[in-house]
Amino acid sequence: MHDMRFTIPRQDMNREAFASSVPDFNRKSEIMKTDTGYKCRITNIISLTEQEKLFQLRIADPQERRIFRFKPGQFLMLELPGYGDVPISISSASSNHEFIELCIRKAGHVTSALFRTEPGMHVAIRGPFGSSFPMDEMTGHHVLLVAGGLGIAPLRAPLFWINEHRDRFRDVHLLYGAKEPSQLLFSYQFEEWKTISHIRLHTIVEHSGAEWKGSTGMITELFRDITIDAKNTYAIVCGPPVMFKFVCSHLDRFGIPMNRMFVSLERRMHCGMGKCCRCMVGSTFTCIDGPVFDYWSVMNLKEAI
Amino acid sequence: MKRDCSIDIRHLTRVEGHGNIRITVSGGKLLEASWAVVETPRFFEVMVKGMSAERVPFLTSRICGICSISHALASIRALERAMLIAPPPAAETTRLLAMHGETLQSHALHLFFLAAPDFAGTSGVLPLLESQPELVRAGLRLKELGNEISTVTTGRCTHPVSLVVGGLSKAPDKIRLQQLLDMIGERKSALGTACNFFGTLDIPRFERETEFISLHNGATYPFIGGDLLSTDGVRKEENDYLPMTNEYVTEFSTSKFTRCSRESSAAGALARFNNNSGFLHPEAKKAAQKLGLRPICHNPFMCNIAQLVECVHILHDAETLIQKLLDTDLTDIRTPFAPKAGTATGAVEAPRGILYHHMETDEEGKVVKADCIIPTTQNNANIHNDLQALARQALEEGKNDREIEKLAEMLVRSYDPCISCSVH
Amino acid sequence: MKNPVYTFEKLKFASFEFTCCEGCQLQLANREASLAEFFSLLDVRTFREISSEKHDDYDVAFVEGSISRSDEIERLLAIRRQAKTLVAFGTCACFGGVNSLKNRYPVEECIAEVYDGLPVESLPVRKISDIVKVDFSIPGCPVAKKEVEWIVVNLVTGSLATLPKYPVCVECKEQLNTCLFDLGEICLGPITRAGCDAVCTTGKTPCLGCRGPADDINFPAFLELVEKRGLSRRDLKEKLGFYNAFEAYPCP
Amino acid sequence: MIYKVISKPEFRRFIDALVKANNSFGPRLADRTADGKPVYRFMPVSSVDEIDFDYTATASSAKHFFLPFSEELSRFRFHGSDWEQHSAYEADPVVLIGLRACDISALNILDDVLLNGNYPSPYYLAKRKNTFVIGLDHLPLPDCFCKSLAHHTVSTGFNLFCSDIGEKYYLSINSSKAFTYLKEFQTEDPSYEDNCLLTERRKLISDSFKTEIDVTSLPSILDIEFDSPVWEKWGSKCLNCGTCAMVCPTCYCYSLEERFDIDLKGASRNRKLYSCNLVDFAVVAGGHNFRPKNGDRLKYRYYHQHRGFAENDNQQICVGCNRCGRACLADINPKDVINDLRMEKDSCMICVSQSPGRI
Ligand SMILES: Cc1cc2nc3c(=O)[nH]c(=O)nc-3n(C[C@H](O)[C@H](O)[C@H](O)COP(=O)(O)OP(=O)(O)OC[C@H]3O[C@@H](n4cnc5c(N)ncnc54)[C@H](O)[C@@H]3O)c2cc1C
Ligand code: SF4
Ligand code: SF4
Ligand code: SF4
Repeated sequence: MHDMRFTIPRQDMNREAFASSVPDFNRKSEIMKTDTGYKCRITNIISLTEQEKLFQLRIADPQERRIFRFKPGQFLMLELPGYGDVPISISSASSNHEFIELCIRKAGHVTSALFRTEPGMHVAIRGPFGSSFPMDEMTGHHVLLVAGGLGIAPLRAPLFWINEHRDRFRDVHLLYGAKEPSQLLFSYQFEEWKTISHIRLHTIVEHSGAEWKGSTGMITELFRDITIDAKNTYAIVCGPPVMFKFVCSHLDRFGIPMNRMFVSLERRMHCGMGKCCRCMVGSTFTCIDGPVFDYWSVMNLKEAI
Repeated sequence: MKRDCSIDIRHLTRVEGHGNIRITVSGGKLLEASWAVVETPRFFEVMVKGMSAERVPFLTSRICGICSISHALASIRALERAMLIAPPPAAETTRLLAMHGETLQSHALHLFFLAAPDFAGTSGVLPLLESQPELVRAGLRLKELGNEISTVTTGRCTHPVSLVVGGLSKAPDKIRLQQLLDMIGERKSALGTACNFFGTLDIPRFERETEFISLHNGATYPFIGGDLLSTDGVRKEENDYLPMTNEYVTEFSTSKFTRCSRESSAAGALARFNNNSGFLHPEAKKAAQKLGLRPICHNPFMCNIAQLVECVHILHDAETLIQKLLDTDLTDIRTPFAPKAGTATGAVEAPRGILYHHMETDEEGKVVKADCIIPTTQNNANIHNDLQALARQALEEGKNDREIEKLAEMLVRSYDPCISCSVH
Repeated sequence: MKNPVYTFEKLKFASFEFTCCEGCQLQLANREASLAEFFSLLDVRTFREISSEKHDDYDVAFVEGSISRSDEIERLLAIRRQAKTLVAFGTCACFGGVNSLKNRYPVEECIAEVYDGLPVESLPVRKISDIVKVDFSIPGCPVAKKEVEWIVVNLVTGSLATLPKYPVCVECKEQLNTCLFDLGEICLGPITRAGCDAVCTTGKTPCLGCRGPADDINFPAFLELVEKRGLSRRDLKEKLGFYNAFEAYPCP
Repeated sequence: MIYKVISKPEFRRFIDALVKANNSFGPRLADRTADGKPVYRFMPVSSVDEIDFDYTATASSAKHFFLPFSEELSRFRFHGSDWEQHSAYEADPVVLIGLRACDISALNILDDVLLNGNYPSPYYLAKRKNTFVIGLDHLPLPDCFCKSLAHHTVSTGFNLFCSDIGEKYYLSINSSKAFTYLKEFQTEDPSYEDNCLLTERRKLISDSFKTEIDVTSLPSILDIEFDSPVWEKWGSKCLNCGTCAMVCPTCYCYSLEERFDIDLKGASRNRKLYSCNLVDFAVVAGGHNFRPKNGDRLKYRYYHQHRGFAENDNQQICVGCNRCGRACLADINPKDVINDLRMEKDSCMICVSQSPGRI
């Protein structure tokens, strides 16, 4: 016998109801898309090398476009429907509210599928997620940016920032290393960085042909060319784990305090929200506590490198 | 009219396994009409040696991907009889239901995927899907139902998981049994569509007097166990299967041949029907009448019709069986047993006909000797003889090469041979 | 093809069978509700079991069964020459399957026992990868159509096609089953690759390892488990040998 | 919270009414092990008679009612040259009967992780909100150690909690829904005697624990012992089968997967519960595995369970039900591993410590 008096009423969970039903609802997920992404149109795709492409995206909905804001160093989850989503650092200026640029390397199945897309198609983004470079804290100091290979991608956002607020910073060095000259990304922007942003750019490659006039060797060799005012310098290091291990220990020897060196860690990520536990390093989430960490924290993390 | 003709079909399509047809006519004279099985032997009788009884049904079910339930049950029946184990009634009912699922699935596969394209003049079911979508959909719905019955009763539709010596390892879920009942009710209409299609077909007219052998228990339409009965009047007890088969090897075929009272005999849906038509469900009897099938029918092409009639029987009988299971509490499903030395035969009616597994166990319950006689093995000689008669008749009727070739293919397919199974 | 956003090509598909029960090919005709969609992903060039069409211009070949005769080797080599992607389809193809049980006896003894010494050709059973390079394996006895669908979709869409790397226990726990070890049986679930939805253990029969070893299994720990529970070594051997899938892990 | 007592027959009537009017799950005897021990499971129930109120503990936790082993998070439909994404959070109401105190604590911990963190999960919330949780106290099994983690009692996170005080159940009513339903049945305010019986019952439960784990400063011990040989020792036993995480009431790690539909007209994003014990959990693009060895992975599970992660304010998330220990085929259980680690730690302390009291 069914007694309807004891039937539990169903509570529907549309987004509004959800927002009002979580007790201490955090502002973050109110303004951020965490489960259903912002739809974006691919407006342009620039081939940088065989392995890397720069994707320019525009959030389709004007309302959503107004909401989306990020800080240099943050990343987003880029979704290609049917294929999956991958964490990608935002490579454009945080002041650019019209377009988002992502520099992507073909690494596996989602990124390969992305390489088959064309302008006009739609992708989705969730985020932005994660910590950022402390641009305000760096104000009034020298800045040393060190990038290895694709590590230049997350550095573009702070570079844009520095350019826009150039007067707030003292000397800015960018040390950039790659395997071969052809793999130096964004070389078309080098002049702009040097002359307009007044950034001292030093490049180095591991292997080169006769036409390469610059230095060859490991990136740490570039430290010979520059003098560092260790007490007043902030450093940002991005690149493969082996690279930043070497670079950071160099910088340590120069005397840059560990908590003024910043690195960006990469792990496999499935959610970006500290739920799936895929990106754990020690007891820290790369996705919410990172990806930007100061070197002191990284030293204290288990299995970080 | 004197004519030459040479038909050489290697690896006949739309059958399970590899077989060749060869017909050679020279100067109007039939030189050769043969059916040769060229499947690679796997030696299951050797494989089971030394295997523990409880593992055997899992091995023997791999003799055939279509009738794996029959093989598992034949082994189980042989072993249970050899070691004197009586499975609980609920397990017996479930097993019979599982057989129904397999037979329905197999018949639907044969009728719609393998045979129907011949009548409709297409190369396979995929083009047929475009030209006669309603028909194919009906077939798919019946096949899906068969698979679902097998899955609910045995855990998986091919290579059953819960059929074990002593009963069942797991009882079917009552919620799913109830869903099955609804599914059967809803899919009877597909059966109607099928009957309408096959009722209008032009079944080739060809008859050759044949000895039909099947199970017979004198009470129900037979599927698991019973006496062995031939239309020539031979009747034997289940363990006494050798005089019914007299298996022998030939040089042109890796499958063996059998014979009983004549030079060859036939097993399968038509044999079951010819020996047991009185035990069919009334609805199935009605269908048989409408489709013009009467015992004893000697036209092998009518095997397709007999299969369809059996589908009608199965759908109705399955309803009864499910209701019976729903009315029991399904807790007593497995009889524990101690290994024992013994010898026995398990005979079941696989979709393609009577299937014998004969097993001998030692005190530890390990198999020391096994013999499996497969329906297609029993049909091989008959197919061979039918082919010769058919070729002769076709020549007399003045059919051309293409027509003869097609008829020959259709004849072999009508037996629904399970070739890889016959060479096991 | 059908997807409006991306463009895909149908797979130029062929299916072949060698020494086996053809149960895996039969699975291709299962899951009837999505059968039409499934076949519309394929441009079937050869598929003897269901179609009379025969063409030799396929790209993807599903090869079912193990190899036990010289003419099979010839046919297989020809398939390898044509196929861009050769998929070992089912346990027999991937590991040899139950057919390998015959290898315990000399071939002559088998023939004598079954064919009264008639000259029948038979070689010791081998898996496909013993003879040609295999690009992808879909294990299972029989294969799970759901997994096959997924892999075919991935082949068409250029997505990653991978098998689970973890063992059957994960899926068995998802089904909330009582562990067969607790019921006093040896189950190969802890060392067998998942992907079958633990269908055997859900039917309360032990996993016999038809999908082969999972990635990086801890075989010594598994042997210790059997030992510690006082279960029969003979039973373990029978199970490990059933599909020949644990060839690489000899049991002392 | 409102407290009432209810006679057992009346309680059964109440449960029966709930069960008949809702999609309900309760503990039932599922199997018996080879040595005759009962195995319980949360299974669908359609009448009160099917529920085993005297059950001990279920083999698998009730986690999957809130975090299904696999779940579709959202769908894409392709149309024109475009697509639409839909995410549905809906859940149907479910009555869950017989959760133990530690099981409910586990839900509270999942709440912390999945609702109270930075990014609350609507999927989880929908299920949590639509589940009517009825708790039931019990005497611990010999290997339960929830008392060590203070999870043998629970004060939030349920609709109704029932303590067996002999002839009656002592009800802690924690939701208006439960209160409204109970109005239709005969309940009484607890008498002095009832309160005494409850205290006795609680004391009995508390005194019945046979397994204890010293968890003081465990988080820091885990940090210090990150490179301890203890991990390799236990790791070499581990089968990597993921069973522990699957049955655990608080393990929530997952993986995401996206699939095209077979007709290619849509795609789905699915979540599947995963485990840090599984071999490829820490593999990154490029194929590098950050935790290549059994010991590394086993350690991670203990690290997560007993040290806790940021999302959970670095609190231990193990509730001490010992489901993982019971289910583990390799006989790895929290008590032994932690004691081993502690021994390691204590012996170190003995050698390095200057404190005279230590020697
Ligand atoms: C914070 C952050 C920022 C990043 N920023 C950028 C950026 O700006 N640009 C950029 O190009 N990249 C960036 N990455 C890296 C990028 O996320 C990866 O390259 C990307 O996830 C690869 O995805 P994929 O699907 O193409 O590769 P996948 O196919 O997922 O993975 C490639 C490799 O991973 C392994 N793998 C994949 N699936 C599995 C599985 N199921 N089991 C086991 N192993 C598996 C395989 O070894 C495979 O070779 C960033 C990563 C992080 C964490
Ligand atoms: S029954 Fe087998 S697969 Fe399931 S948990 Fe136990 S060992 Fe693993
Ligand atoms: S449970 Fe084991 S034997 Fe059964 S299908 Fe899965 S892998 Fe194969
Ligand atoms: S880690 Fe083990 S004891 Fe702790 S909550 Fe999970 S299953 Fe229970």
